[in-house]
Amino acid sequence: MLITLRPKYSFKVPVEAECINPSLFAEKSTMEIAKLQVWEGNRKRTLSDLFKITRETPNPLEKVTIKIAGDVNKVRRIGSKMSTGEITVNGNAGMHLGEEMKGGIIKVTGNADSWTGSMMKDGTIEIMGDAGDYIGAPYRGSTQGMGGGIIIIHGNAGNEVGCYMKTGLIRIGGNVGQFVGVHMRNGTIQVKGNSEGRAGAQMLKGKIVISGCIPSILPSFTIDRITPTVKVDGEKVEGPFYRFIGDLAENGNGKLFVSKAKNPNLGVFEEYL
Amino acid sequence: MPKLKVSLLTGRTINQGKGKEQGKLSEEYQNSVSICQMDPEDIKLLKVRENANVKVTTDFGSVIVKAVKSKRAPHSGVVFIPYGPWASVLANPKTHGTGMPSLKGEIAEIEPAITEKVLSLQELLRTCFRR
Amino acid sequence: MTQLIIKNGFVYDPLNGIDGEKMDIFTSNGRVVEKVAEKQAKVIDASGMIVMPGGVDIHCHIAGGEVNAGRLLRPEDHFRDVETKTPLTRSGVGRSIPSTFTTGYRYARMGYTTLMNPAMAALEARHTHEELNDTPMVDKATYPLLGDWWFVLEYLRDDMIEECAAHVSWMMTATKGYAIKIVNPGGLEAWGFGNNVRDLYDSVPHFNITPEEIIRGLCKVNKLLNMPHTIHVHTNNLGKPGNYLTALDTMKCVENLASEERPVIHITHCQFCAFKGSDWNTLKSGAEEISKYVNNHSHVTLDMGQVIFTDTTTMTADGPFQYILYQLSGNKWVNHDVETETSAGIVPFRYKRKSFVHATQWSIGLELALLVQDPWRIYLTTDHPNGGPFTSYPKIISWLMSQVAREKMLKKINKRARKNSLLPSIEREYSFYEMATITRAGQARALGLEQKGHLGLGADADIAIYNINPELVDASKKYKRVRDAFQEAAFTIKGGEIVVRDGQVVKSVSGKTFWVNPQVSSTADITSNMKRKFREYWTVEFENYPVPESYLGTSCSIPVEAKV
Amino acid sequence: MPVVSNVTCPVCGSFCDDIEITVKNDVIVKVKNACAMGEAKFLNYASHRQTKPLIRKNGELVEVSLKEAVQKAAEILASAKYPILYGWSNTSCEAIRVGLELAEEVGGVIDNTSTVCHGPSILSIQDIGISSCTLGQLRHRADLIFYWGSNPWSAHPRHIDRYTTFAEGRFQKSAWRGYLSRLTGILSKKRLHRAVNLGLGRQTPSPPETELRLPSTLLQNKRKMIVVDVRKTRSAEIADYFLQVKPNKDYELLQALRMLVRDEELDVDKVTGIPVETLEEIVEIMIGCELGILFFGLGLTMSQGKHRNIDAALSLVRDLNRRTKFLIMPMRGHFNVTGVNVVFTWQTGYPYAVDFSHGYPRYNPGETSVVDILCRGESDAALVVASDPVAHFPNVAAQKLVEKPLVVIDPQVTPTSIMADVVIPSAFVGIEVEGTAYRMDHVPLPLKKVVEPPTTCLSDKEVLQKILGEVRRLRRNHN
Repeated sequence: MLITLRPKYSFKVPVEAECINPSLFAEKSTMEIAKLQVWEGNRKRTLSDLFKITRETPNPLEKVTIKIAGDVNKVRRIGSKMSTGEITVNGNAGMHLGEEMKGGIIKVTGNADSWTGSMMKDGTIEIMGDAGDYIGAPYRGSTQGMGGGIIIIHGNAGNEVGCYMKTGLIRIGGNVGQFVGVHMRNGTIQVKGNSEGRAGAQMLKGKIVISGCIPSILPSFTIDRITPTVKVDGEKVEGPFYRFIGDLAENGNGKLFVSKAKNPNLGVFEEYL
Repeated sequence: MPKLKVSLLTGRTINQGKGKEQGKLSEEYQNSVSICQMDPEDIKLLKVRENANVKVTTDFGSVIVKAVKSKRAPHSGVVFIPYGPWASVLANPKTHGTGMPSLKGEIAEIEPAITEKVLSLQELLRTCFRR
Repeated sequence: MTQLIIKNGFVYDPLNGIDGEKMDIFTSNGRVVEKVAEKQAKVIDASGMIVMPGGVDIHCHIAGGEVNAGRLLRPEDHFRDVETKTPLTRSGVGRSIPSTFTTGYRYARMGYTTLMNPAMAALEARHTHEELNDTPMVDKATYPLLGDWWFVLEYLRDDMIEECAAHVSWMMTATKGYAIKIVNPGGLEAWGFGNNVRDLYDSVPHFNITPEEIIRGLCKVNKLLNMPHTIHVHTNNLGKPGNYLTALDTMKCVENLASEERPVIHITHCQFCAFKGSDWNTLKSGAEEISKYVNNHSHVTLDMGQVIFTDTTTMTADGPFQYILYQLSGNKWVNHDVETETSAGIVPFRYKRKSFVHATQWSIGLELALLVQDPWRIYLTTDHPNGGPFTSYPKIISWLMSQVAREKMLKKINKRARKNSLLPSIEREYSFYEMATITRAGQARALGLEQKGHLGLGADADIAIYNINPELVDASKKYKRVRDAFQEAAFTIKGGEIVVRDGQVVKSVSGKTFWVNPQVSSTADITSNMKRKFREYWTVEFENYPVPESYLGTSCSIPVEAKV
Repeated sequence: MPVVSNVTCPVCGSFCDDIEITVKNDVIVKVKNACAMGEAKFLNYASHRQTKPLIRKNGELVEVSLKEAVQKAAEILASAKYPILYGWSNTSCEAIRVGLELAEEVGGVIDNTSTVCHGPSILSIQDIGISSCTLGQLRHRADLIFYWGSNPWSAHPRHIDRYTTFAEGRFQKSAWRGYLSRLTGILSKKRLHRAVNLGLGRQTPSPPETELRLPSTLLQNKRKMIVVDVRKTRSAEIADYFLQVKPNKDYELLQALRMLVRDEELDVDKVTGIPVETLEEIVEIMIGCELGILFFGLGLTMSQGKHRNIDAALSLVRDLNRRTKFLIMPMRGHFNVTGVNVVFTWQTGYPYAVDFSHGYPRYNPGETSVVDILCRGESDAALVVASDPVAHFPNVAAQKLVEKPLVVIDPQVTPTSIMADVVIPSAFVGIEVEGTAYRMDHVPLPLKKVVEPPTTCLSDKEVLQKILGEVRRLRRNHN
């Protein structure tokens, strides 16, 4: 079952649409879907007030796919708590995309905003463009970060990717801001591009792999060895990499892999090996 | 013309604190915040005299302020503009998801602007907001 | 003027000896009266329901510096439990440390109408009162923390009881306080430099006084001032294995100050100081020893401090204890020391059923309530939010009223804790009458609140009506039914007005703030002495310290004739 | 002439409450005990003042009646889909309470100035907690005082004198005398330096900033003060020791100190240019103190790392408690900014950036904070109370604020009020009306009324109540 949502106009104030969720759309008639409640700023609206809704292949037994045709960068919490099915956004998606997601797939052709995959438990999120800050992070004050699933960002991501991450995989095709993997408990983060620094700050366990440049390594990390390759999700990534252990300020035992070739400035650490 | 790449700090000063209590329209206030405290050596590098006007530029805007000698040098490469409308023109609004813009340690360029004048508060507002 | 007739309910009014009698209650102008004319009155049909005085909570952290620091600390506690604004009520957040409005509404929904906020740093009294002003639906009062106040330590060290009493009296008036609160006496002063006291006989660093002397001294002061409530004590060594001995020492040390069978000390959240054993591994319940002592001595009252298996937020003035809790849990930690007076600490905490220690604590609380024979001397609390949020009271009620309910939970807890638990050997089940005693009547009596906790003539018309028929429902078996009934009152009446109906707030009222105003003969002298010391001790000016009466939303002072 | 004593100064977070004010014919003529900022406020608050409400008509602000201004303000707020209500730290808790009710009523986002000062500190407190105290605790007990990225001499001029290094406590004596003798030394060194330059007819470089050898005063068993900052401030000059950190490198320095507190070895021999030996000595002093305090300012919250800088500082202090007693406190700058967090928190559970658009409080700085909302262009109206975002927000954000209908309540004329569509001048709280406010350490204090306000100026609280009433009336009529 494919349901297409087309924004009726360009949204100005924040729109909250937790109801855009394949699990919720399943077993609902088009009329019922149209009446689902969303917020536009402080006004209650229905989904059909904001979107033109069309349903194709009305086989109720088939898995539900929601296609959003158009830019929804102001629409927050798309796919929040979804557990099955698929959402495709042809354009940019707003904050909290796939928050607390438990399964299924979300694909965005454009950019995603901050808190993408926040607290997700399972499923896959794939962003073709860039993403904002706090990818996979928990809510303020909580240590319950990403607890499973995969987030793939083909472009760049902002600060604090994988904050308090517990398990799962985050892949960033481009560059990341500061504090990738901050307070990480476990899990894996792979960055194919550069990091703006402070990678792995206050991490306790887990693995961060940076194939690009990093301005410096935190003083609370210690160099452990040079390794020719590193495994990410079963795949070999060619190095060589400097392997650092930290964050020792937290008595942590996380592993931070940083490309040797791209970071000649880190050569000074070799004398400690 | 000489140009310097510097790190821009903003913050409170006692004169700014006093000035704001005297009223934002007061001359004391405007004089206290339309300045740029610099290392005397940096002022020399710009080939200007103390109290000359300089133009400070960041990725976010540029503004004319008066270069004054810092009393607690050396701190070459670091300049300081007190909080206020002039510093705000230059400020980096990015919050990185924290709500807090980046107001300290921004990269800036500084160059002499002897022929240009420091705008008054009203003039500055008019240029910024066209109102 | 609203008049109400509550018809045909089963009335439980222990202070007047009424035990489930079917009768009508009349209220007029906010008070219980003998009769009102049916024509002018609103009639509530309470047939098949229980009618009780409004609930009284003798110890719940609902307002002030530490509570608010707890709120600030825990956005993750709030965001899944919210209250939406309605035309009648303000919005807010809930869980373990609800915002002020939500606190008021949720208590009222359970039929509670009077709350005692037990820990107020005197220097921050204004803050507590501002929050109490924003806590609707209930009457309230707050206890200033006085056990580590430099004035108290110095006067008691020098054996100047009357001067101490005069100063405490000044403090009651200045902070608009209700009772003398003592937390880990001497330990909080020592915590100023990161230390603690070991037991009742350890000397407080720099002050040459022992915790025992502080407790005895303030107990005497309390009597001299003729305070309506006793001293309200959080014992030394709270939360440490083996501390039941400290608790017993604390009760014993004021034994000879008692007279006429009247209580002179309240040991609060007793569960937390009823630990036997030498470390966490050998932890055992000290409930038997404590209840034995309490059953044989009339000078002590207790409240439970029951633990609930949930995620909650611990907060006490006991700085050193909270630090230990931080070290045990590794959770985030707030500490707040208050100059010349006290300290505070906050640590989020999850009580887990499968944890030996937590499960043992759960058992101890219930054991205390069941082994102390006299329901007039033990009160139902969770030390909200320390043992769990107040919204879990109905659960505790069901455990006390039903052995089956207790057994159901026992099956789920840590094996070793279950094996050690005394609960399987206890058959006692509370009756509705006893339940009314430990949730309102006994607490009101202990607090000396004469208008509260009963439905006699002249009592405040604070009434809770629960939709449960004691003739038809066997609380022992249908404990879930009991729990549901106490969770959402059919009616809550506050000051003669219906404020809750079927668990929903139908009217918002603001409630009064009680404070004790001791009438002493030598106030002038205190002020001059205090002024002199003020600059040395505090960082605020003398004149800016007292909370003026106009500050309280609805001030209700209780004058008492002091003996100094 | 009547003298009003024990007045609380409504300027910075230090809240000196010992100010004496002389009033003549309802005008303040003399101020005693206040610092330069406090005195400036008491003596000059009325000098540039607009006392009548204004509405922008045909591009110009023109005087109108209070009724008209209130009505216009209410219409703007009631019709907005996502209004922001910003400011609050310069007014009383009583006004803030009404502000929250108004925000809830109009379904707006209410945020306060901590969003651009210690907001990051709050975020990290929510992650780590905080080991803190009231200021008197430090006066009596602290023997090691750090000011990190804060310049009390300029921002909180009486702080050192009243609460820390130069204050006299029960267990700690004032370090004033030690400073005086050191000052003599510094002055003579400066004089010598100047003489040398004069004599040689050229400039020799001044001595380096951070002395790598710790001065002997730091090792003595008495009260000491250390300043850590990116530049030598006036506060740094009176400290026993000044530790200079490179801009945006505080996080690295803090993490290094945390390592040393845990007896871990560092791989590097310098951190942000400071030799590890020096850091080791400093950590020794920290562990060896009786009670240490770390005050931190916007130097930490605004520079790169923001809340994570504070995260590291809070963790450092927490960890130090295993070895000694150590406390930490943000140097809250603005008047009642602490109070505004306090009131927000008890009413909504959250200290700032509270979004009421769904009818209940939601909080997520970065999402619900005003600078972000403005930069994304999401708000469609704004109420600014007792604050000047046009002067202090990054220009990009301020422009968005000005583009949409803007209501300002403020006793002062500010860049924000000049740009507004509706201006309602109010009375100065703490001078013309009373109220409650909170010191930086959460101690609540009364604000006094010293003189009468102009007859046309109501308090912020009263103005807000009028707007709230009008909004409710509009809603009723609408339904």
